[in-house]
Amino acid sequence: MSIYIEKDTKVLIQGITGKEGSYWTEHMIGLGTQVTGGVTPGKEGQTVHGAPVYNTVRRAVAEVEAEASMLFVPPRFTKDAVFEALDAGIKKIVTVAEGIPLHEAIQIRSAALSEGAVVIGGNTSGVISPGQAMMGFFPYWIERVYKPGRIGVMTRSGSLTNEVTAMVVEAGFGVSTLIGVGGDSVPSTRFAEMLPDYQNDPETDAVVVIGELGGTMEDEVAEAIADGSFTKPVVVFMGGRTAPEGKKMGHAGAIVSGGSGSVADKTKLLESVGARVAKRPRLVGELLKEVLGD
Amino acid sequence: MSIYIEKDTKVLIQGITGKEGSYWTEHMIGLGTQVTGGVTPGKEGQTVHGAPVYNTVRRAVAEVEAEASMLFVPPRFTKDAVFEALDAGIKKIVTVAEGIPLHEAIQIRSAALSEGAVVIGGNTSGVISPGQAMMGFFPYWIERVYKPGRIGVMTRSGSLTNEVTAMVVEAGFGVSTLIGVGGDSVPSTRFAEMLPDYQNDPETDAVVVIGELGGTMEDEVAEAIADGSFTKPVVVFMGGRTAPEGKKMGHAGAIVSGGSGSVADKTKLLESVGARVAKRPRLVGELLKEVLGD
Amino acid sequence: MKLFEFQAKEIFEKFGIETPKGVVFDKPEFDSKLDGVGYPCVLKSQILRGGRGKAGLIKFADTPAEAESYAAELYNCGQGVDRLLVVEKGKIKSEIYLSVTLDPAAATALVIACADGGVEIETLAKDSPEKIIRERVDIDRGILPFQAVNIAFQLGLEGDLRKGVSKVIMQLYAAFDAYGAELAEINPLFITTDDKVVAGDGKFVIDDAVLAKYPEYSMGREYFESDAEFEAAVDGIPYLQFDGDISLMCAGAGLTTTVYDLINDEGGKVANYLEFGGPNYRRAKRAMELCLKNDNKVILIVTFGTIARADVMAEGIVEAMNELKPDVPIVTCIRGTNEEEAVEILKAAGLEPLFDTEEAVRKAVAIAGGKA
Amino acid sequence: MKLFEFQAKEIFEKFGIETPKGVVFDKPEFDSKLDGVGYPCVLKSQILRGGRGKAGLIKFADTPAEAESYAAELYNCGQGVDRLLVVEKGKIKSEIYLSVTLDPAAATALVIACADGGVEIETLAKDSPEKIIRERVDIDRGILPFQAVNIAFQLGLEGDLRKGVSKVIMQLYAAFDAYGAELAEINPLFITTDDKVVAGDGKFVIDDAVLAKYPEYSMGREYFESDAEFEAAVDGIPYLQFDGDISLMCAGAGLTTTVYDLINDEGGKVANYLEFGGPNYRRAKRAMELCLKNDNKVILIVTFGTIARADVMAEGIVEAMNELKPDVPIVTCIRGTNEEEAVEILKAAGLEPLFDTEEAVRKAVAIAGGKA
Repeated sequence: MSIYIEKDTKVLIQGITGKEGSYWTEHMIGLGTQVTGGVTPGKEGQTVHGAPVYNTVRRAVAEVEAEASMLFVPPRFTKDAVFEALDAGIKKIVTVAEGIPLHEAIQIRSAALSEGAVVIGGNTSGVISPGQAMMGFFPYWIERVYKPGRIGVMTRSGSLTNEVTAMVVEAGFGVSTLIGVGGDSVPSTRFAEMLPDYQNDPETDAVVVIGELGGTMEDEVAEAIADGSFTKPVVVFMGGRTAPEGKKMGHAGAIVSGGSGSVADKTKLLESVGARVAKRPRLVGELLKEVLGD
Repeated sequence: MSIYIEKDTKVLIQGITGKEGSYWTEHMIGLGTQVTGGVTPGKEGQTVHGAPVYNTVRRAVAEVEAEASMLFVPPRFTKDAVFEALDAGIKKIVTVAEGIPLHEAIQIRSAALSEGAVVIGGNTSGVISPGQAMMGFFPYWIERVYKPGRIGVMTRSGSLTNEVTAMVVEAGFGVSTLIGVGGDSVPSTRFAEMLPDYQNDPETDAVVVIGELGGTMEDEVAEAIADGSFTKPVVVFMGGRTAPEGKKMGHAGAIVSGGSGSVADKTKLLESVGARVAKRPRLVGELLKEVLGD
Repeated sequence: MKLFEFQAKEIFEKFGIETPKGVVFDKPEFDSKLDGVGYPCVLKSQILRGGRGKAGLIKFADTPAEAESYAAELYNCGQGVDRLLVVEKGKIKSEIYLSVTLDPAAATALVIACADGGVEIETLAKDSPEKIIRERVDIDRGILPFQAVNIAFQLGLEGDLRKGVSKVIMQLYAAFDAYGAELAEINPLFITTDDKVVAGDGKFVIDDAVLAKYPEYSMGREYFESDAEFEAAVDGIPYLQFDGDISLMCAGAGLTTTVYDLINDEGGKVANYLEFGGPNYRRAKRAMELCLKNDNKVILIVTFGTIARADVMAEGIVEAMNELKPDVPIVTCIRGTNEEEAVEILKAAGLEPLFDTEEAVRKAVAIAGGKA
Repeated sequence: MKLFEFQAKEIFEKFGIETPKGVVFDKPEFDSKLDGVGYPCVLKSQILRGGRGKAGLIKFADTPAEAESYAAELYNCGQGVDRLLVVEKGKIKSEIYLSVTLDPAAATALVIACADGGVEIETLAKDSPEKIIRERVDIDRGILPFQAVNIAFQLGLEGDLRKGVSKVIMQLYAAFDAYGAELAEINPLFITTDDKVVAGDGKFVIDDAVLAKYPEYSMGREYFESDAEFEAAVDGIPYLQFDGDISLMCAGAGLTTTVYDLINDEGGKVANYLEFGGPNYRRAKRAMELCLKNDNKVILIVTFGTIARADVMAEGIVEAMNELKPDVPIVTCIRGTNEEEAVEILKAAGLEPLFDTEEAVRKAVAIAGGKA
């Protein structure tokens, strides 16, 4: 199984006729994703890789089934596209755009929270349940990264995710669902908010969190472990352990931290509640073997 | 019994130290209303007719019990005062101000709806449960209007309410709770939204609605009767039966009407679902006798 | 406050909405050069009543001579035309209805559109309700582009027209929002033969509660149909003019409309309605003065006040009578707080105070009809 | 983009917040008449780093001679002071901390205030977290006056000061909102001895994603600490300068910080970080050029791309080497889409492509340390 998206999930593509949209629609279908339709204003009547195109999301949902929407939309149009999907009743939305204006990112997250929707992104490769389906742009054909299995992965990064996940696979595991919450400073959905789904997924044995310095998203994961709402093993890797103060390394990080945001403090907190923290990507695989008894 | 406010309801007064606030606080207490405190920024430490004054609503609710708030605040500060009460968790708010900017009235109603609060007003005398308690300015000592009894009254008007209610009393009845939803074109709470409370109140036998031309509030009452959610007898009086078209008579009325808004059409609709419509105020008492079997 | 067409169009222009090239003339001025507007042109009387077309207050002129002649005709038609807006007569392919207002029940703003523009929305709503497009807008969040796009597609538009109309929807909403307006309406919105989107007519109603923020729209005589209505408005007294002979001084809009109905039921006719309640209950003299401007036969005073004390009102009435010495009879029905004292005051002044509204109405109608 | 203090204060003034009377001088200009600012005065270096006071970049002058002398000292202190803001030295009773930013977890805006102003918020948060006042603001709805009033009362203010500070809170929020800012901070907010509320210092960070809307803040050299960082920024390439000898061309912020950690673990030191992923993966030559501006001993390239194809990156690197002929060794660890082709391309160019990040790091550190 998997969370968020699986082989039966009906997916709409907003911005389907664009270069990127069309290209990745083909690959999404290639992996097995059920793409039921697409939206580009003024292009109704066309089809893209077999998916019918509609002028608006309202038109699309009137004609085809869709429970999720994948946005290939530039950052300054992302807010509008997300609200259009929400307006049409769609509760799962993935947006890959990098550089969504911060105030609009807050508006997106606020609306998603109040409407009970889960918006993933921006600045992410998306969500993939290897071997089943994806929303985003993953080269799922790279076997040593996107191998199906029983480890959930959550990440803020792109390349680092490949680096770490390759180690997970090298250690003999595979991935149930990989969720890129995105590298922007205001991700629409936070690590801890996906934990209940992983907790309830009978085919996820453990979760790997690929975090970073800054912000409080890893602290929130620690909280979920501490309050007993998440009980599966957690292995964390974070870059930026030796980052010098005052330089803005990595992503923007959270703008307001409750804690210090340093990797050292996060490590201490996570380990205090029983999570395992890997110092190097390679050690993620080793720690998984330990916690899952190999 | 009664709805919305009764003798045990703990009421806060925002704007308690003002001339009007202080004057009507005394009368509210005079009727028996439990005024637990008041709010005027900068006046913390004072008392008004025995009620302690606080700088902010947050301060007040930290110190005294309060489930309702009565606003004696000018129209242009009403939005802020309502939101301050909502922010402090208060779910019953009465505002008497006339001339709240329309866009702000929409914001007030929208916030109340989303937070499950019932804001009454603006442009109203308020709410009174005769013989028990009131939020607003009613000369409750006028016996031939404010006599306790078993008839619920809802109204958009001021003087007309006295005119009609006097007829209810003259016919031998009394009032359980009278709610002035207010004469502004965007009342924060609509007639039909109070019906469930009257329905559930074992001491309300029938409801008198004092409506007017324009808008759809009376139509919504008809709907509640038609769909069976309100089953007690309803007697309606509306002014404006002979109003000439094109003149803005009475209150602003609804800005967008679903129906025509004419008294004739409303009468037809209400009578079609079994409500009784009085042509003259005096007939309200007569019709009540008929429906309640005297 | 309802603005004049030319003022509404000034606001539209400010928010980027194209309007036809035009020039405004104040009576008795007129210059058929039209400041370059060109012929054929349209002369539009700047008055606030609707239905100007049917009333013959809009004229089409092909030549300067024709324009001169129409201008004179409109200025002198006796319907209070003191200003003309003269615009170029564009080549129109189609007309759309578009407005933004508030939805009190849903607690949102509301965009209304219809592909059949040029007729009044009330008529559209009655004749072809299924053609009316409604889009609700969260007032805190504001309109989002996708909403405008949806409306434009529902209007059956494509390509550049779809984009052009979407843009006008966004702009009209922005104007509505910026002014805290009650209504912003473009009817018709022209689609020209060269696919331009132009506001052919404009209605803009600013909420009276925020009017003080816009001193450029200060209250002038031109916004009112009669001197009495203007004077009353300046004094902050709600006032409406009718053509009967019974002047009403009543407290509260609800009670007033009720008395109005009762008078009609009895066969009487109202001369004017004047609000004597609320903040005006101490202003009996001014109120009576305004009533006396009418050619009436009786003044009927009906109140049932709470804050507005009956005794204060009664005192005011007696004082006003002493000062103004009205030559028409006065019928009173004053109830509410301190009503017993009020009765004494009125009786002492020689009036016969009544206590029942229907009775008071019957008496006033009888007096007006010469039967009492 | 973080603005200079004088720019932040210009924005504050625009939104009605009082700032001390001041005058700006560009190096080498200085006129001790101070355009009427008067003495005693404060000379404030306009640089973007924090901690200017401790670094001696803020000077107090009682006389024109003193001011002249300090100005020369600051211009020539070697810390890149190219501009001075000289302000009147007010009589200060107390100092408040005030800022508006975003709360990503709560999805709101956030006003932060503290009665102990003048120190950095990080220090406050660490030393006396209980003194920090936080007020969340719905970003669609905006701040409401009662929220500002609550903050002001919590700051212990009364009377006119409470009103004055509430007003500044509203104004600061309005500025934050209008610019879509990341941060708007007044620290300290002065309360003067005559009870005025004045923004003593200002920090304003505009979200890079909306910067294009504000051409007045176009990217200049003055916003960067080094030429290389400025050049990279102009080219849209994320770049950070350090003082080590290993230049990094990596893909993705996460992988880069990881490699940075691994280098430190191995005892190496990074010369610069440069983003070679995302939209820049076809720009190997420009990236390498920027790296070569450093006094480095090795260039380490680590990627694990998905959209950024490994073969394209490899080709770019080979091309860049042919054109730029770097005089330092290059270590590559390029993985991801089409990685097999990449290996072939690199090998054909005489490189020894590695496939394991840790191995690549060790090799680069060894080269830099003269051990390989």
